[in-house]
Amino acid sequence: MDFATIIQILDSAVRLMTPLLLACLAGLYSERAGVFDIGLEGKMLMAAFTAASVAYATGSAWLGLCAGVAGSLALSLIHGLASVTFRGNQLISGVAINFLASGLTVLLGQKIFGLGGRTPSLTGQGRFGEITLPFANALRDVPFIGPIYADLISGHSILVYVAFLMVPLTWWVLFRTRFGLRLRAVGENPASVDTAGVSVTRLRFAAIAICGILCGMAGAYLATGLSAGFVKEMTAGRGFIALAALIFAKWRPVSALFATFLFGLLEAIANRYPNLDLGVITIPSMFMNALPYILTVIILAGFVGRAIPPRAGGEPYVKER
Amino acid sequence: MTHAGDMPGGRPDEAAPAAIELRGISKAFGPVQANKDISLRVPKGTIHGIIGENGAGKSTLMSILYGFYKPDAGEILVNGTSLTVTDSQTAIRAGIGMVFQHFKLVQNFTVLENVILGAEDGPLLRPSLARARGVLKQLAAEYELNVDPDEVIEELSVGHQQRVEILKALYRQADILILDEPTGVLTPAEADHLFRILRGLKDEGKTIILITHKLREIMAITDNVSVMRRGEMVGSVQTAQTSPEELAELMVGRKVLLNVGKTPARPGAPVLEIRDLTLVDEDGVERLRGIDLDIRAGEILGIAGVSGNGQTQLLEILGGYPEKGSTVSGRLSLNGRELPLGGRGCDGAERRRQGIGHIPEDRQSEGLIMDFTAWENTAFGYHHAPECNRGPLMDNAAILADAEAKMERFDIRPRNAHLAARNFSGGNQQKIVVAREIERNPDLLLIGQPTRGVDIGAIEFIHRRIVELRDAGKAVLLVSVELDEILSLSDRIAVMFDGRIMGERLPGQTTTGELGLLMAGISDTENTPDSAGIPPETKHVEDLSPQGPA
Amino acid sequence: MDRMPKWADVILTPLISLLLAMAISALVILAIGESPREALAVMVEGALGSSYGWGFTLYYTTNFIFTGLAVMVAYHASLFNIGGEGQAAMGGLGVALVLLHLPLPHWSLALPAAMLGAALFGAAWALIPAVLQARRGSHIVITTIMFNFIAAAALNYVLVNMLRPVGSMDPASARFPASAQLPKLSDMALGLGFEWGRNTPVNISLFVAIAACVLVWLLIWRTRLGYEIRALGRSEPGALYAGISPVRIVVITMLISGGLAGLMAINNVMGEAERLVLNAVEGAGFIGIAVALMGRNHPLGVFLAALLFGFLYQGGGELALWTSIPRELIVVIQALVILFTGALDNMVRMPLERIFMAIRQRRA
Amino acid sequence: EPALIFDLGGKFDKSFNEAAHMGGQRWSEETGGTYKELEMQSEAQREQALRRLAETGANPIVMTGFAFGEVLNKIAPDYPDTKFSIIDTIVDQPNVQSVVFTEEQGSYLAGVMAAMASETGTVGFIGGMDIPLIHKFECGFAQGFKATNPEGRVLINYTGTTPAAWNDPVKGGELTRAQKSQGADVIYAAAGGTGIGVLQTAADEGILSIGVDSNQNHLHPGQVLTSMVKRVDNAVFDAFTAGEDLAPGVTVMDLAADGVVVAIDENNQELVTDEMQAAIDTATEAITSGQIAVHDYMTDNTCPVQ
Ligand SMILES: Nc1ncnc2c1ncn2[C@@H]1O[C@H](COP(=O)(O)OP(=O)(O)OP(=O)(O)O)[C@@H](O)[C@H]1O
Ligand SMILES: Nc1ncnc2c1ncn2[C@@H]1O[C@H](COP(=O)(O)OP(=O)(O)OP(=O)(O)O)[C@@H](O)[C@H]1O
Ligand SMILES: [Mg+2]
Ligand SMILES: [Mg+2]
Repeated sequence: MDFATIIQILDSAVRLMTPLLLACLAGLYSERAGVFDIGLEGKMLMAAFTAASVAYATGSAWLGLCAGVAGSLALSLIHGLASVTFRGNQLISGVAINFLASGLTVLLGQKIFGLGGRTPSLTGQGRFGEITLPFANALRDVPFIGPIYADLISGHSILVYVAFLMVPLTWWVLFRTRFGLRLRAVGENPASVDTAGVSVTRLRFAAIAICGILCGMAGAYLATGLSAGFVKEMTAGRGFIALAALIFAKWRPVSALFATFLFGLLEAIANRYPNLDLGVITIPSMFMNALPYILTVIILAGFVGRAIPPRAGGEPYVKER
Repeated sequence: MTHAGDMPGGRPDEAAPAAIELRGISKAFGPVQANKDISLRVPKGTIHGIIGENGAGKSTLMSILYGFYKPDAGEILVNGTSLTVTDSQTAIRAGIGMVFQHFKLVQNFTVLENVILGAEDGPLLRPSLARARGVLKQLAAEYELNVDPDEVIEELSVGHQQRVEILKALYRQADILILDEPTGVLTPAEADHLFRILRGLKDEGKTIILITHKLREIMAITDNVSVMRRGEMVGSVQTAQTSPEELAELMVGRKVLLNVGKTPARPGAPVLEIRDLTLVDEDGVERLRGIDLDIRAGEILGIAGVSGNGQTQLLEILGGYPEKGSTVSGRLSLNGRELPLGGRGCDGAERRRQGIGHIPEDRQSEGLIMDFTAWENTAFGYHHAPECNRGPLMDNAAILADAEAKMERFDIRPRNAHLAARNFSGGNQQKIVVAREIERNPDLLLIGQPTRGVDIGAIEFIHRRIVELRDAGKAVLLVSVELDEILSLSDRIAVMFDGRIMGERLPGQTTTGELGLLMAGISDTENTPDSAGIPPETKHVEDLSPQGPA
Repeated sequence: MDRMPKWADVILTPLISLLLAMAISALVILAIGESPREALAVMVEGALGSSYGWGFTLYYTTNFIFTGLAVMVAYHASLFNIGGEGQAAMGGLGVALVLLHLPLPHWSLALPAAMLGAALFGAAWALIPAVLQARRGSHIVITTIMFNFIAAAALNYVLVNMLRPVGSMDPASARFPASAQLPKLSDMALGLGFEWGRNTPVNISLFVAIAACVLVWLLIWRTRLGYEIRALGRSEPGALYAGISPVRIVVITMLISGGLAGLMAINNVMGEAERLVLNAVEGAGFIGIAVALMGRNHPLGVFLAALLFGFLYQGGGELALWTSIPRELIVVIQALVILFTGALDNMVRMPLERIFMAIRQRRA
Repeated sequence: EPALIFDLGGKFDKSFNEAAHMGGQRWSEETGGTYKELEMQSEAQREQALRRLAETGANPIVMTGFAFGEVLNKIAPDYPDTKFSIIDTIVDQPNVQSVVFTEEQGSYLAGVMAAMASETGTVGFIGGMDIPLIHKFECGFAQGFKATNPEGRVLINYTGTTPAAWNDPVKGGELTRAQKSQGADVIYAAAGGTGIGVLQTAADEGILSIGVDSNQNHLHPGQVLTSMVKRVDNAVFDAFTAGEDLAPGVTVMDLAADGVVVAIDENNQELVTDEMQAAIDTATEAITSGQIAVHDYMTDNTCPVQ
């Protein structure tokens, strides 16, 4: 494996991890506030659909992004109503949201475009293009640093940079602001927030809304950044992987970066080496495809200790029984 | 409606300006009427006690005042002006602070973070934290409320956690401080310290409402006292005009024996022998250091000590579930048979089979499954016993019948075995555990904090049962941080400090002062009693009420 | 002490929730320009209107009962088993291996053998996540998700490279021997002298599923093991105090859960397809989550919820088959049913409670 | 009235179900006739749908996908008066017409074109789910490529092992990038909806792609080298046209029968040089005359090249 190959694999990993990272951070806000969310998948899917539809209709990726966020937020609102306002079961609500998105996107897509749930392909401004960072081309020939800057760091869609910036931002918000303090508190012990005179409902809704926005960005990136339109079920389980990464990262933003990077990297490696020829035996593609999942289990069992979720997670806040 | 006038003794001063006035407060939780048309007047600058049985509605009333619950009816006046308390924020702004019975702290936050939560100065934390650090230092100096601001709550003892709660209220500049059973989890020394602080606060003109089950505390520190029963306010009276016996009767509705009458013990052969018991926990800290103890048939061995000195670990080992990741060494033998200290055969079920009953320190997380019904809980830990089973299945009918009989005998209220444990009040929850463990007639009963948070009626009842068990020739190991409890129940007292037995004493031949020194780790000199030179009762009265109206 | 009578909570609340879900579904159907009345008619007629419809409804119900029970049992120990999909797929492999390699002369012998294979493979697939959770604290939600993917890959490999007859396009095993054919309900009806559900796949597995409901009920609420599972699920410190070993219970519970999920294979693999195909589980593992949660983690509830989903599946299938409504509509309806009966149930319960409290107060 | 049943992928799968759908549409436009159309929901519905259609008197009944094979084999005898046509596998019953395509031949031509269009000598193949049918495409492609450029390299990727593998354009795009970075400059996608991502990314990255099943040249004019079209539409059209007189037996839709073709139209005309056209013609000639026997992966589960 030469240097260029490593750069290419890392570059691929960065693209593959971006939707995971956004979704993972989305889940982080929600779960840190004590609202479990297995509906990340559904929100991303809905966002991918609305983003692609609006981007197609308007020819603007940015409007598509807004629509993606709106689509995802709509589902967030349902999740909030179910799990905060009506103190329902957060897991059931998440399952329902996944089903809802899976059905509605195709139903609406078929009604609007008649392509069996697909949207027409996006072109031009309807997609987020790749950004070339300043001096990327000039620096390309500098040994070592050049390729890293020009090929790995430069040349991604704006949403990739946004996703990476979200990591320090999330850290800062959670650990350096009043909002973050309250958010973490409401996920650990909502009664402490309530008795301090702060509304548990408002905080949790805020967290759920942020979750919706980030999922919306993740979905929009899938449909208008990485590909050029919506295809049914195009999230292909990424929401669940993001959830796994979140638990893996023990609900911490910087760890989330590494966890999603690991998933992206494993997938990129499996893409690059579809059949691993070990001389004696050739590992078949099925196993290379399953490799990221197998390695996750091994890493989890071997290196990551017990993951303790936010203490009030999954439980609706009930004052009066 | 019942008026204070029904009470013996004088009414609180009606003329003094009221810090708080409640009028006709009612509150129902579904079908449970927790507060019925309650009125209460608390004069400014006084300490006002509220007493009542478990479930009488004390906490509910205070939570309403603090804006935590919304009342169904009624009016709240603070400093004479009517206040619609919609949430805790309005209460806080009106100068009310509350320390809840179950602390409302975020376990993995630091002290500082807990203190500023909800009272931050701006959108960014740094300035708030800096200011709070300063204020905390000042408060610490002023009231001797020392806690490390950077310590994480879960690392703190309950006593310190409570200080944090008080600091929270003071940081919000509360003029009216509500404390709901603050001494339930405190050691005597900590309680004394708390009362000193409260007196200091009162001297500054602050008003304090204190809920407690301990009449001694009421007598020692309050100016006035109100009694609640079954959701109603039975009345209010000046403390100086009443007596503990009178209050106890008012509270429970019958005469209560405040002291267990018990005959001297007739100890038999040793039931449990503990030899050189040592425990090193996960982090390599030695929590038990060579414990040697004998517990004989027909005696109650009391273990006194400030909590956190190894009592919990000792009970857990005896109960068959030593702390995860710890290493235990030494020897245990029960009636001459060796008990394993780990691995196979060392679990709670096996210990029960050997004849060890166990009333755990924490009834809510260990002793009961809160979501199980009362009847299911009466078989908890004994679900393998033949009488609970018929063939491969559990004999639910038999368990239920047994549970109902137990509820009758132990007067557990409400008398509904199908209710989930969490719907019983603390005292009744404790009775469920006590009934389960005592009625099995174990050879050895381990008891941790049997009366924590339990009202005096129930305390009396539980104490009597423990003595009866002893009189039936069984061995009892009693762990409690309540010195009074230890002194009045035990036949022999061992004091634990830092994982060691500091010494053994006989209750009749020692004093709280001597025990206190042992508890503080001041070593076992010769058997010279009276190291502080003050007899037990006097010492407490001295400590609690320098003004001494009683 | 309750706020409303138990019957209202158990029957009235879900019923009203269901009606709400149906109402919203009707709006969705209107929105895509179709007639909700007609759609409902097609669904009811297709799923319940004939013994033929019932035959399919009950077939799907059987699948969902098994996966629902699997999720439910684990849930009582506070374990969220998302791995039903993979465990059921592996159960299918177990059934296939038994039936292909063990020539048994009659179904009455083949069924127990296949059940054993199904349960063993399903349980084995749950074992690793269980042990990792119990011993290493690896979160069972992640490990079971991962094991779903791994199961799909493994099954793909085994079917394509090992079980597929040479020259066959289909990544599927050979057909099972005829002696292993399970009696269909329609055959049984014929045996009793009347015609019922001709050519429907519902088979004797339905009775196995119902028996499983009863056994699971006994297990959870009548046995010591069930008592310990529930106790551990509610409080781990409590379990330790009572001498219940968390490791043992977690492992046993997951084995039972995985075994139940695996058992689904006797219905779809042995009873219906009569060979192992690649995507035999078809999401039933995930529906099991909804079924268990909606069934309030009680076998009777699981049975009823499975029936409801069986109805939705068959009715929806008919809708997609015979009308121009896209098949995804049914996914939306399922989502709304899950949402309203499972997550938004308090929206109905709260006002109902108020009504009942008011009635009680008036009486008092 | 004829009927058409689609496999689980649904009629808009961007693959052969969609091609079948097009065939049905064309028939109904040209003849003004109507036909019934069904999409599967689940495995258990296959039999249900077939029986119900047969009972309602639909004739002939055309179904797409090998997965129907087992079921059809079972039920066809129950409806001796109904004609069935199954695409992609062989069912030996007197009232069944089995239509099979020689995907390996079409793919061979695609391989020839890829070899000639490639400047790097490296081309790629991206399959959907890892199943034998797709290996058939892969193997034919590799044979054509190697025959033209024995020194060249074919990179092979499969998207996944679950049905999601057919609907993951993002992964398709990423695999395309991975192959491009290893030097591939022509990539053949046989991956349903995932292929859309392959074609898109190839266009974005300025390399060529090859579509599959239906003619996908128009998706990125000038950037899709060709499409290996399986004339499923013709098969459906023919079956519908034959109506109740549908001839049972095996119909092989091969290169000679125009069953598989490499699409050349106004969108890719510029990419197809005269040389390339000549090579295609030669290869077609050689295959139809039997001079070149393109190995079918299915016969022994192996591929002679690589
Ligand atoms: N949040 C709640 N929901 C439902 N019922 C409640 C709630 N809080 C209290 N109750 C019920 O209201 C009654 C009064 O409870 P409360 O906690 O006020 O009693 P208390 O006097 O503080 O008792 P204790 O001495 O045990 O603390 C009890 O019957 C209790 O079960
Ligand atoms: N991050 C998550 N998102 C979604 N679901 C989760 C997440 N973490 C855990 N779950 C699952 O949701 C289920 C319900 O949560 P619940 O709080 O009842 O259990 P738990 O938290 O696992 O129990 P414990 O308190 O013993 O750890 C659990 O089985 C848990 O495995
Ligand atoms: Mg929990
Ligand atoms: Mg209380």
